[in-house]
Amino acid sequence: MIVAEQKPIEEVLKSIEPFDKILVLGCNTCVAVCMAGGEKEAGILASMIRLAREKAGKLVDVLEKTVERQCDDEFLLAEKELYDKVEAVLSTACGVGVQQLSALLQIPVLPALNTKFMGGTKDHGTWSERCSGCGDCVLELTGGICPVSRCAKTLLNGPCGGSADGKCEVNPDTDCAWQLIIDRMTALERLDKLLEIQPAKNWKTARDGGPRTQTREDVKL
Amino acid sequence: MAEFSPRITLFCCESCGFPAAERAVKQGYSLSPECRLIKIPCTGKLDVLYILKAFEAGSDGVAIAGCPEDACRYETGSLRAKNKFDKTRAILEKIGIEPERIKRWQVSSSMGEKFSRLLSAMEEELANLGPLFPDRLKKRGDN
Amino acid sequence: MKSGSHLERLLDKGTFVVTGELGPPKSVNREVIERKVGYLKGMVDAVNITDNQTAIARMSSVAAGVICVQTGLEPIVQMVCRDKNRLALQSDVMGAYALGIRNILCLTGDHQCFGNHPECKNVFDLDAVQFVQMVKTMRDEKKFQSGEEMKMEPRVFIGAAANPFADPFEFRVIRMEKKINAGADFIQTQPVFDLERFERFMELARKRNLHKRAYILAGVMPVKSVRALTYMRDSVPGVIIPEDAVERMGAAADGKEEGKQMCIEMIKKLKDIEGVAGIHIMAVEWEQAIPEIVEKACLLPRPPVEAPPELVETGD
Amino acid sequence: MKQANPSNEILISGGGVSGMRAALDLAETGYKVHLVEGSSDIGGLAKDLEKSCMRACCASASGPEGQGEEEMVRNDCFLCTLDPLLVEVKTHPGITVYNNAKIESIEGGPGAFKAVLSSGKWKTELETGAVIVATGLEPFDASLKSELGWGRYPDVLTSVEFEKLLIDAASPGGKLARPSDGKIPEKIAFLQCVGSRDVNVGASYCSSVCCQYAAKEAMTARTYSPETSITIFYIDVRSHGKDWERFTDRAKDDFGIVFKKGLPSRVTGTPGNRALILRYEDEETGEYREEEFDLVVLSVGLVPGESLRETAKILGIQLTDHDLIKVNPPDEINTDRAGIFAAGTVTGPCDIAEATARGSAAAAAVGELIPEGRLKKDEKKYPPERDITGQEVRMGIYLADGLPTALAGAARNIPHTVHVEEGLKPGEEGLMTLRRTIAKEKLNRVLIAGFDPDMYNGVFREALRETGLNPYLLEVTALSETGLPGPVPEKKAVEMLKRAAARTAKLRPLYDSKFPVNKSALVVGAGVSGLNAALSLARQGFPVILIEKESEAGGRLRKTVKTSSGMETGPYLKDLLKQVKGEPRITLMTGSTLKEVSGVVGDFTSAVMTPSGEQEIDHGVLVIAAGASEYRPSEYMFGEDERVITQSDLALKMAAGTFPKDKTIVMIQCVGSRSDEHPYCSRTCCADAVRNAIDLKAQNPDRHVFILHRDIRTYGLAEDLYREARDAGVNFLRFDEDMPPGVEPRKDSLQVRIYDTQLRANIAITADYLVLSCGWVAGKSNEELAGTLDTVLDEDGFFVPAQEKFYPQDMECEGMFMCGGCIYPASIEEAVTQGRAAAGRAAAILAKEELAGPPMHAVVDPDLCASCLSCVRLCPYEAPFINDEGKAEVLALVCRGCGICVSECPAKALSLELCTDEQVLAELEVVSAL
Repeated sequence: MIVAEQKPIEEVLKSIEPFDKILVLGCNTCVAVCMAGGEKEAGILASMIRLAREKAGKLVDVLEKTVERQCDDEFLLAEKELYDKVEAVLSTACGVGVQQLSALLQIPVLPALNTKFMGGTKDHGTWSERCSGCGDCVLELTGGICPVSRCAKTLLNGPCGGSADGKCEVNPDTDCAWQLIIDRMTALERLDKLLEIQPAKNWKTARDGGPRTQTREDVKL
Repeated sequence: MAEFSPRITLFCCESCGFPAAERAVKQGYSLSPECRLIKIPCTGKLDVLYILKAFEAGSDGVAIAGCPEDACRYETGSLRAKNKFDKTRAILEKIGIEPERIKRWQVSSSMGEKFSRLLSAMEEELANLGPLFPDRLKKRGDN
Repeated sequence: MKSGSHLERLLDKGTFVVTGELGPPKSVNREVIERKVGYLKGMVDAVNITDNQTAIARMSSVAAGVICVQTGLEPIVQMVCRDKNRLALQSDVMGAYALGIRNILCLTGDHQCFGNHPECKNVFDLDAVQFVQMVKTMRDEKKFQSGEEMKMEPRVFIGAAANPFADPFEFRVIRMEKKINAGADFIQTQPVFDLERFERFMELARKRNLHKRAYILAGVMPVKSVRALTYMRDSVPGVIIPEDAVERMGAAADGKEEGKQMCIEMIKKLKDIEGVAGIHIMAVEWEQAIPEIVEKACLLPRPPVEAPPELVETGD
Repeated sequence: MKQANPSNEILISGGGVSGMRAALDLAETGYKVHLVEGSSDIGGLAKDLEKSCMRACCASASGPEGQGEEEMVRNDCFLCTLDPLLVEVKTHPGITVYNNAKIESIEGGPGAFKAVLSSGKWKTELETGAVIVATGLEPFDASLKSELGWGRYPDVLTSVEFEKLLIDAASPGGKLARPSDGKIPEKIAFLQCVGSRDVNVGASYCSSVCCQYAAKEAMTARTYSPETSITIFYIDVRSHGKDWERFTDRAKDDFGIVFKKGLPSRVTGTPGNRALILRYEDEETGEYREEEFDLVVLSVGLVPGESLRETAKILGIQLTDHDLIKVNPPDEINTDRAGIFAAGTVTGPCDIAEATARGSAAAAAVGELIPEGRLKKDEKKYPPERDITGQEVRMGIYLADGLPTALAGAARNIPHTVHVEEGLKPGEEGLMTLRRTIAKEKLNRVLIAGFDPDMYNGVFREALRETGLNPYLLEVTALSETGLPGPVPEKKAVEMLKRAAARTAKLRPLYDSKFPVNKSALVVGAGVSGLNAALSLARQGFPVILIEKESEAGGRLRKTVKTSSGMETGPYLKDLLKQVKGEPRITLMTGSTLKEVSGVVGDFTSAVMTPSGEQEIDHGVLVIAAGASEYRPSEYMFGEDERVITQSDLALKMAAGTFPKDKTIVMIQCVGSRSDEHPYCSRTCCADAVRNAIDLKAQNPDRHVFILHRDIRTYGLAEDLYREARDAGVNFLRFDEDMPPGVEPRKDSLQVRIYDTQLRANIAITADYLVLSCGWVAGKSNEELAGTLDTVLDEDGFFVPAQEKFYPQDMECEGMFMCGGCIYPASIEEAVTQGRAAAGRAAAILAKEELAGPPMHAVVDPDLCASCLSCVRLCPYEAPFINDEGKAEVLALVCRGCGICVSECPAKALSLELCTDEQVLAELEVVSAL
């Protein structure tokens, strides 16, 4: 899922400062699961805004709505009449949702979240990055552990000299991806695979190749 | 203006907080008309939103009255309530509201006296803090 | 002869070489380099010029290397993958060669979080193995990484680093082997404090015949105080400091003297290990200590620098 | 009128505590109960009590002379009020109450009696399977003791009258006022044993409850009027019930109530003065003195009334010399006529908890007699449920009778309100109005204000069902923040009404979750109470697994010779075991202990460690009958000198015929009881000692027997034994707690020294044997059991009932019951009754085919569910799971309705029925507008 976190409330309040009527629009997909922008969090944010603005003596009218997914126009357009009632939309979706909606509206669409990464749940309430969308998956070579997203230096040929006790030099709380890969490949009896030199990676398929579009001709309308 | 009587919303769990309040009243504690009890099965049911909404509803303070952490009828409920309490305090601080306006009490059902003591102390503290939204207080009087 | 550098020639002759380290200034002042070269000239056979070491912005290693050449000491120019993509690295290798640089050490680079610009975006387009491979391809196949042909190739002596003290230990030799397979002519290791572990590392290297396929230079580092030593132990990733070393430094009346003494002893022991082709002294910001260490380690005099043989230009 | 199944109908005479309990247990079990009450309302004596319990608040409140750190509090908890029970009886569909009625005649036999009931206005015939007599005893008529001045002086009251004075004092603005002039009394005297322990007038037995209620009334009086000083004049302080000793100590220590031994024989007034003069012998000095009081309370005993004699005559059952119903010890329930049972005080005075136990035991006795009479729950026909999907909210608001009209005005302005009804009464008339208007106005939400939801939810929900409306579209509010009855300012009441209406509007149709009942019981402990519980359950038709940790069943019956009433326990046990053996529904497992219990009422699973390994047992109810242990003394050289023995040793020696006939015996009471270590009365030792003393005297009338005691507590009918012993020449010497007797061994005798507080002299007795009356202590296994059952023990290590008075056999956890010595020391008779009572309570569950769980559980809206797993991870009970559709789902039967998952659900897909977010937020919305 896409993992995001709520922006500091100060920042959100600043961004909506000019407006007296806003819509807080939640997204009930990825950001709901990572507890950043689903209906519950959107509701809390809306309440926080009302309280903060009343406390600051500048009342604001906050409408609330949460849609299934903000990355599809149909869900967004279903709430059309709401957008007409407000001066700006504060979206608790990931950056995708904010842009998707922005493209549909003439009023500002403001992000309430910082979108962080694609990841999975580590423990309840903790998520970690697992993929950076490089467009050319190497997991087959690395025992199912991605060095592109999980090694601080994106190394493809083994751990750097900073790997100590299985941890990354960048953050002692982070596992060294290469230690994990070596352990996993050892367990799979495929360590010899790691002796092969992985050539320079083709980053064209990654974001370095420019904004990407994915098309499935066979399913197009 | 008459003396300010703080509006307090109390989220009380069915097993401990609410019976403690009942007990307090039976023991002669007189609940201010601005104190409102909202009964929930467990303070673990409490949502951050409930607390914020209570403030939106003009509460000058919110109290969470639940079971002692180690004696919660629903095992983890009281601890979950603690997380929400901490989180809400942090939120209040960031949006310019005194975090002292929320309290979390661990009371067992028999602690009527403790309940009344805590509530009285809270009322006093809130009276000193003053109303959350002074403008609303005037309207309240009109009603 | 791959590059004809002084270092390559000495190693090929079987001389036990001595290399030093020189950090370029955090300014445009070339005199700093000239002064440091002054300490090292005649004491070491070649000197590593670090590339924005520990992710702190300094004068470019290529430029500092050129000043070195001009001052009369052969540089080993370090280049890291952190700050440059394959385009920039190739362009720097070519430029460095054109300015007279003959030794290049290909490194991954420390993570920027340790430096003075932790907010910067890193590159890591290549890793060190791929970098070595790229330089070798340029030199030996006269091709850019993209496969495009190049008319005149950079004939450089390719170095790489190995850290026997990082984890997982067994994989360290494999990684060194990968670098050698990729084309590394020589290897410089991280400083040795834990001799026992280094010996095991060398043993594994010998088993895989790596000491015959590339020259392995053991790193050493004189430290000035027990504080510096424990700082290294606790805060620098990939360093192992044995407890007795800490105790010894701790007990010493004069930390600097003791540090030098320990370094000298270490060099003497490393010299006797089979497959160690030279020593790399990393006297970080303490270049002044190098003459004494080299002398007391009985590594003087250093062989004279001979004029490099004419290289056969293969291109036009 | 012809009944389909005569044995299904049970007639109960007497609507006091015991009759009500029997009625409820029987009705729950599936009998149709006809409750005949002679007076104008059920409730018996208990309904006139201001409060009845001795625990919780009553005992924990700080007295006027308390520690001083806290302000004085009113010592009320209301836990002990009778109201909930009254409502339950009055509203139970299986119980018909006939007030002002009596049984006129009865014919036939078990399973097929024919009774004629009548009142002044009507007469009806009834076929009934069994009859329970629970008509109770009456307060002694104080006018029969004219020397005490009742009826002559307005300020001489009976304890029953004084109770009313206390109720007045408790009411808002009330104070404790003496009848003559309304002034707060300065000095009150209580005279105990009025009409009790009196061979001339009233009863010769001890009424068992008066010491306790006197202490309670005195304490309550002191709370309402701290400046009043109170003296209780007594013969013996009999605080032999659970927690009574502590209660009495608190009365003395914290409430400053003075206890004086010795009863004034008369009350005299002073002309022109309201003072009442009591003349009594001062125990300390032995001198007579006179003291003035301004209020005298006569602690009247409980005596059989004319109605009991009459009832007995009509039912053709025998009475004892005391005019009490004759039973056959140790049984306290079966009369001498088959099919007719006695419950409550009719067989002998007892307190509320015991009366309750006897009620449940009588219900069990009926179940044993005619198990086939139990009907499957009447399948009541309800109209098909009205579908309200998509309908606008149409709310009806009903205001209880007596609420101000202003509320009705406010109600009409509440959104969605289409009907407002004022003056709703709680009875059938009100229900008819409710049903009629719901149908007429097509209401789809109902709000009833001014009633206690805990009591009335059930009745009103039933009424909704009867109109075809889902029963959960109802909200009942008491109109006060705490839900407590009492005056509420109008403004607040309007607010409460609006808030309740906001919740009501958000209600949606819900359905009970039902699950089958495992119709078997697990009984832990095969002592006297456990064996009786098991036998009763089996006879009522339920399989029982009876486990006993010892290698043999029998418990203390194996170590005793006879009960204080004289029944030989050996043959009794033999017979009991034979019956158990012959009962195919009982599986007895000795050498087995309970290791673990999981599940809920109706569906428990227990792990039992047996000699052949651990065994898993599924059962619907659990009965704990773990017993108590006899105190092993370290006092009085016990264990050092073989002439120092215990009462049970003595009984065994006498039974074996090895005890010499010519020896002088000294008995010491309260060994290991009423001490610092065990600060409670062990209840049985006085009667046992007196029984042994009588037997010793019977062996040889010329021998000397001394009983050294602090108070002789031969409560109830055992008082006869006390009298018999005194008549037989047993010497009773009284010592003070602070000056216990001393023992000095001599070569051929034991020198026992005592300061007799009555003779006010040091006395030395040369004895051959010293017999210690050892108390009971909590069984060692209690602690482990409590851990297994996840329950708490009291300070003394005994189990604690869910409610002391009205549910003495129920544990806090539904479906778990207890009986016998594990709760508190009990006589053999009491243990038998409690065992049967526990069986009666348990049967009320086992008789049901299925139990219904209220729908207060979490539900998932699959359209909103993001399948984030929060609920799955956070539920303490593993109720939520991800279903085949990939969405969260909550297992209704596992869910306990805490709402933890609901509050964490990031997509707001979860909601907790009856406490939804919409309801809470709607209520806050109302507050917002205030």
